[in-house]
Amino acid sequence: GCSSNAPEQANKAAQPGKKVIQIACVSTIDPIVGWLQEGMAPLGYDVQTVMFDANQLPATALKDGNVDGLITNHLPWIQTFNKENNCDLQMPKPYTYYSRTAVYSLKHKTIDAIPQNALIAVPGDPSNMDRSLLTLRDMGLLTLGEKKGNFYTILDIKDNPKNIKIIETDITQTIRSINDVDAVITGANRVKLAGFDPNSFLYDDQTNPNYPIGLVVNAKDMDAQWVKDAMKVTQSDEFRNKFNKHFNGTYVLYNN
Amino acid sequence: MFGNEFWVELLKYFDKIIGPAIFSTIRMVTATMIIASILGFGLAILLTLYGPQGLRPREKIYKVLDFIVNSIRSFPALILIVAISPITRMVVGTTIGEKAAILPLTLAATPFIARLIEDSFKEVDKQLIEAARSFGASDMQIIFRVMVKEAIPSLISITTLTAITYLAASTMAGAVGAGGLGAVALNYGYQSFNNTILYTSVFILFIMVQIIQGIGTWLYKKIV
Amino acid sequence: MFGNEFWVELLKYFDKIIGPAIFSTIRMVTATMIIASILGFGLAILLTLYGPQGLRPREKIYKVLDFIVNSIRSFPALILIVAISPITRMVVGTTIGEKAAILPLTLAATPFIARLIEDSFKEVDKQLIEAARSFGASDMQIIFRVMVKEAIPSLISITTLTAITYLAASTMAGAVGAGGLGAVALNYGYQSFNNTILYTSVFILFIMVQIIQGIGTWLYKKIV
Amino acid sequence: MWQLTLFDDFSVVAMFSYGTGGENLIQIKGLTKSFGDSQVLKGVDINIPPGMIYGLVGRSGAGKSTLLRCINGLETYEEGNLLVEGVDVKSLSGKAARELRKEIGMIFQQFSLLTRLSVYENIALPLKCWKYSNSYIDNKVKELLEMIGIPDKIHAKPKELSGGQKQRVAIARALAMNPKILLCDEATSALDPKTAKSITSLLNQINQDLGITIVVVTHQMSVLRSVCEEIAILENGKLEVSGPVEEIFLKQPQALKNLIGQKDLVLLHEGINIKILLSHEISCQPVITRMARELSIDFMILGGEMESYQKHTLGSIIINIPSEHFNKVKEYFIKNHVMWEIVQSNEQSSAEVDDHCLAMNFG
Amino acid sequence: MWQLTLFDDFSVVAMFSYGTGGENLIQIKGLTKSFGDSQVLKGVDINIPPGMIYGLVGRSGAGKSTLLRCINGLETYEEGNLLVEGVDVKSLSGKAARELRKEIGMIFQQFSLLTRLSVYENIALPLKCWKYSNSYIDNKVKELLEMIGIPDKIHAKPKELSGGQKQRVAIARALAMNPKILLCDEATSALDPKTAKSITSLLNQINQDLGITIVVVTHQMSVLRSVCEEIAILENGKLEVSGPVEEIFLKQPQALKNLIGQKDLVLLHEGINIKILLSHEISCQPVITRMARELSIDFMILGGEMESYQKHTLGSIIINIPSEHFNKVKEYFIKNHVMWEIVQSNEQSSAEVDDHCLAMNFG
Ligand SMILES: Nc1ncnc2c1ncn2[C@@H]1O[C@H](COP(=O)(O)OP(=O)(O)OP(=O)(O)O)[C@@H](O)[C@H]1O
Ligand SMILES: Nc1ncnc2c1ncn2[C@@H]1O[C@H](COP(=O)(O)OP(=O)(O)OP(=O)(O)O)[C@@H](O)[C@H]1O
Ligand code: MET
Ligand SMILES: [Mg+2]
Ligand SMILES: [Mg+2]
Repeated sequence: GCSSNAPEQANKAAQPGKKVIQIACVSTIDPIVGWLQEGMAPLGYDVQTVMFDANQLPATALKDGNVDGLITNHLPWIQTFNKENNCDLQMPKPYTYYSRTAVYSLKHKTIDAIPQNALIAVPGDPSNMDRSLLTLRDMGLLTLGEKKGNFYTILDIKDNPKNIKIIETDITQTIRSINDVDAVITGANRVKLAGFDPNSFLYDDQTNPNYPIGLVVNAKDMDAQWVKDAMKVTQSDEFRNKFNKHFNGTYVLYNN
Repeated sequence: MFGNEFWVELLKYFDKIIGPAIFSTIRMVTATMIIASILGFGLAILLTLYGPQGLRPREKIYKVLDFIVNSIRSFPALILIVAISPITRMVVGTTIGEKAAILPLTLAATPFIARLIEDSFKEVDKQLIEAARSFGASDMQIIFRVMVKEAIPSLISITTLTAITYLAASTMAGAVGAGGLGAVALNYGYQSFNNTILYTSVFILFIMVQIIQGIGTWLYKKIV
Repeated sequence: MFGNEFWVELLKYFDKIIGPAIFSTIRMVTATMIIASILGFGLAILLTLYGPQGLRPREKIYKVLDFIVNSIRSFPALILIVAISPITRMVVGTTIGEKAAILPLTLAATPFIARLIEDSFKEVDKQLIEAARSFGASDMQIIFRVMVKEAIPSLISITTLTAITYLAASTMAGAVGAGGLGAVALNYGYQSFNNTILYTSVFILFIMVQIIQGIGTWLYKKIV
Repeated sequence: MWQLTLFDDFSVVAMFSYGTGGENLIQIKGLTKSFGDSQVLKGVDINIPPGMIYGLVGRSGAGKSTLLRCINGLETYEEGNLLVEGVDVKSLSGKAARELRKEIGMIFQQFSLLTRLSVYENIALPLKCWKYSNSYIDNKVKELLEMIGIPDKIHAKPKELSGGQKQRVAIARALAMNPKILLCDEATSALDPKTAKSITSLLNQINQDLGITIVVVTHQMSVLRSVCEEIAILENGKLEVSGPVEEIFLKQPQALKNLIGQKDLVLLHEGINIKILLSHEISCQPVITRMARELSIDFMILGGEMESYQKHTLGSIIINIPSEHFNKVKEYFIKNHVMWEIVQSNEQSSAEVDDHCLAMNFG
Repeated sequence: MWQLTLFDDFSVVAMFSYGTGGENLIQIKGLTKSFGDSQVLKGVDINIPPGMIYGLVGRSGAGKSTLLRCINGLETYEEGNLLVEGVDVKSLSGKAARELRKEIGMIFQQFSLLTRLSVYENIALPLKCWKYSNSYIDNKVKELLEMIGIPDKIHAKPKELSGGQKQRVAIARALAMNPKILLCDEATSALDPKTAKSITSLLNQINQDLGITIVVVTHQMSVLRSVCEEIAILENGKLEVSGPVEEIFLKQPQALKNLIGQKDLVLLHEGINIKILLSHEISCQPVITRMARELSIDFMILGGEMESYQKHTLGSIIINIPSEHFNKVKEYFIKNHVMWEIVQSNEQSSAEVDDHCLAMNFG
């Protein structure tokens, strides 16, 4: 677990004048790390991006001290990860943003129009699956039973009056399935990248703000100077302007 | 060691998730292997006919085929899926689900098999080909009645190897909502921090690998 | 057709992202191929020695080796990465980056190569092995001086095939933050809906495949 | 050493009988063939009329196999013509080449059996390729298996066969299509004398029954003598001699001597060693005893060869006469039209010679 | 047809001379070997003293190759013993087996050359395996290449060689290690007579110079006669006859006749055909002419065989005498201790017979 690596990592963090900061991320978040890098450079930091595919390996790398921080996963997932791996990754406040997830359809204009036996594509990874199921519940399309594990799964579906068929796809693939399904549930940013209008959604997930995303570090680094400096950068106007201009509402900054 | 609850949960997963995934995997790998073997074999025949040391060398045709084979082989799996999605939609009517997964899997497996078969045909003793020519066998007869026959052990090995490779590769079918054991292992196992599912799926994959290898070895022994 | 802007953008990406990815890919595939070839060759020797029709049949040893090979081959790539991450950490000191990617790539490629080499060794004319025995060659000499020599064209084909397969498979290095062309194509191209990057990366991969195949074909022709 | 007139005679005969060849089945003219830099066939001329059994001999590496392979178009050539049934083999391709080859059976020097097919399947292969009915194939293959004497090996794979058995399967395969022309590249080299004899008499028989033309490459002089009507001797890619087999064996041109080498005869140092050629006329008379009685001298028969050719028995005999009788003997020979020559003991034989008898010889 | 006493005599001789064998290099006793259900060797006993050239003959499929392969342990056997230098081959394994094989060179019937290696590399292979120095290897290989007469093919691949050239490379490879025992499985079958002769005299020479023991499997009787001291005839996996080569050829046991088949002699229908065996004593005298003159009769010499063996020349001769003189001739034979037998024309020869002369025969 992380404990065995702790001393080594502590040494690393304690080094005075440490300038190189490695931040893990995935492709969609790469620009954010870029702005962080630009913002921190004048403060004497060399922020480096370590790009991962989407899965839990960035978090593993962080817990093992192979990177200094990550910006990828939302807070609830990080908490689950901590629980499962018996470690302590933390997201210092203020949180940076949340990703808007919504339901998109090219075929149907309203929720009611979703027909019997509809196909709905969702990202297949458990965290997004969990969120999607909750969204579908909130839309009134199905009801869920009791959550048994960390995440809701299709096994937890209780009533499914429209007999909706959930298609589990790779998160990168979800939006690309839109022509072949009745609706997709996916991040607005990916919708924008795919060339669709991210704001013409069928249903907007109300719980989006419950999934904050921001810099995640090991607990023992919470007080490190570089973390404090990083937080300052993420709150700077320059950062926020670039952010809003780029994501245009698909990622939403918290207004703390 | 494992409580009652464990078994109930596993059973439920088995019934709803792992069970269907097994069949889905079997269907996809079987379909991929059948189609890719046929196409790969056909492609291998063309490569063998027109190759520089082939039965009927035609540099231009060979170069085109070679180019196609190499092109397909240079795509990372997921990108191949995307790249051919217009074709996928044309052929199977959708870009998601098992059927849509079979096309890119087949497309990836075909040049792989074709190259392996071409390589094994190249190893057939030239004297036997000459002997067949001496009694007037046509190029096709030389391929089917001499090269195929002589290369049968190789062909069995190739099929075994490819089946195992694409059993593992069928994981990528999960990307287009086709399910399968690989996707279950990833999503319900690894990413859900559920080791039971993870190990169960991998174990079943392992059993499948063993079965494929077992059949391959048995056939090989029987024939050689 | 392509405006000035396009080239400026491409140049930027090339400098910062694609360029380093090319070298990263070359380093990873080269390292993987070197290590996996050596290990796979060693494994193939053991399989050839102890196999049921081998030089010195030992059922039990063969079964164990066969089991290991099959086990490794039954893992989906990502799960293999995770499963061996403790070993990866032990060996290379980290679980991320190029070095950490080489280990699982190597581990996947090793049994793949081993099987292919084993299969090609099996095809070596038994009479030649007997001839070597007749002048007192040891089992190792039979492998190195007869089987390897006779199978050289096959070995070249196998190496070519594996290099191309694992060039494409090196995409999975992206999972551990190791970069490489596949990851760039996936992350900066595909996921970011940036077709310039996507096609450029795939094109470079294609060029690399062509180069590998070209070298393989050239060597094959030279030797046969 | 040969009487010159005799030898010249022979060349003339050869020129006249084989120089034309309008109705020859196989006509080879000025054929050259190279592998890389080395010219393997250097302008070969051969004509083989239909229905003939033609022998092709020469030392190892002379180009015999290459020439055979040119005949059915397995090998191309650079210059010259090679007509089979009047058609240039080189010009044929695709279907036409296949149709030609259908008519030409070939027994390969290295057998070339398919390793994964059983004996049955190997023999059936040409028939299958030409789409004969299964029942025909079955009968034919079984008949051929009987003929080559290994019906019990019907389902064996080549690796389970002995060398000679493999060769017999190769022979059966070549005969399966009832070819019009049969090319045999050392078809009996791996066979014991009796089996070889049964194969050669089979060749003789199908030649007579079906009139097929056979080209035989062999190193076994007995095969040559017992099946071939005419032979050609290749030396280093050049045709040195060709003509009727008996004539060539009788007259022993240098090319033949190069091929066979010196017979290890233990000649006597005393007296004169004389070789008598047993031509047609001579060989029906008791020449030896008659001469002995007429001239009232004894002489030793040192050795000889008497071989059955396809139609005749011919040979030579070497006798040793006391020097003082040489003139008498010579006169006798001339009077009786006997061909003869003096044999000098050239190479000293390495054989040890017994004490009590200087040489072991014919009575 | 043979006089019984003679034949029995021979068997006794065979038993006595080869039944013991204390200092035999190769001792085979009751060897049996099966492939699946079929027993290929059925209790074979052979003893080969050191320094001997031993011939192994038999019809195709008799088990000769299998027996050879048992000798150097390439094939195991079920029952019996096979001792080489007193050690049971079967009991050896690993290093010991390899050391034994190092001493035993083998020329394979199918050559078994490595297809990817050049001629040079093929010949050098055994030496490389036994880690000889490069300069030694280089000299040795070049020397062997000279010997087999293809120094120009040094870098050729086997597929660029003619059949005979391949066989010569196989011979060179077997000789590369200077083996103590050489097993030759039809080592000259693909060679022209002259090359074959040079190989056999080479075998003779190394046998004499180095005292190596050679086991020769061959179908060429001339090879057998010119190199072997003793031979064994295998028939269907059983050892039928063994003994000194001259004795066996002189006495022609049934097994030999089965192997060689009937010589196609054109016997005369009139008169009596008699075969005279030319033993040691007889063959140094002018028997034929002396008899003709003494008995004042003419007779035809129909044919005969006179062959050089390793050390002697032996043979037989067939004559035709008028029936009325038979008794006279018989008496003459008895008086002069000549071995003889009457030859019946058994199989009708298919050869066509000329009009003007009933049969072509020796003078
Ligand atoms: N593919 C090849 N490449 C180069 N040289 C070749 C090739 N095939 C044959 N040769 C050479 O051509 C010559 C004639 O070969 P060929 O096989 O015709 O001889 P051959 O008369 O059949 O001899 P043998 O009696 O030994 O079988 C030989 O010197 C041989 O080395
Ligand atoms: N691997 C095998 N499996 C089954 N039968 C075999 C095998 N090898 C040889 N035989 C059989 O054993 C018998 C003896 O074979 P062997 O090769 O010893 O004959 P041979 O005397 O050398 O004949 P040839 O003169 O034709 O080479 C043959 O009938 C052959 O079919
Ligand atoms: N795990 C797989 C194998 O070793 C890798 C497949 S890459 C197409 O066969
Ligand atoms: Mg030849
Ligand atoms: Mg044999």
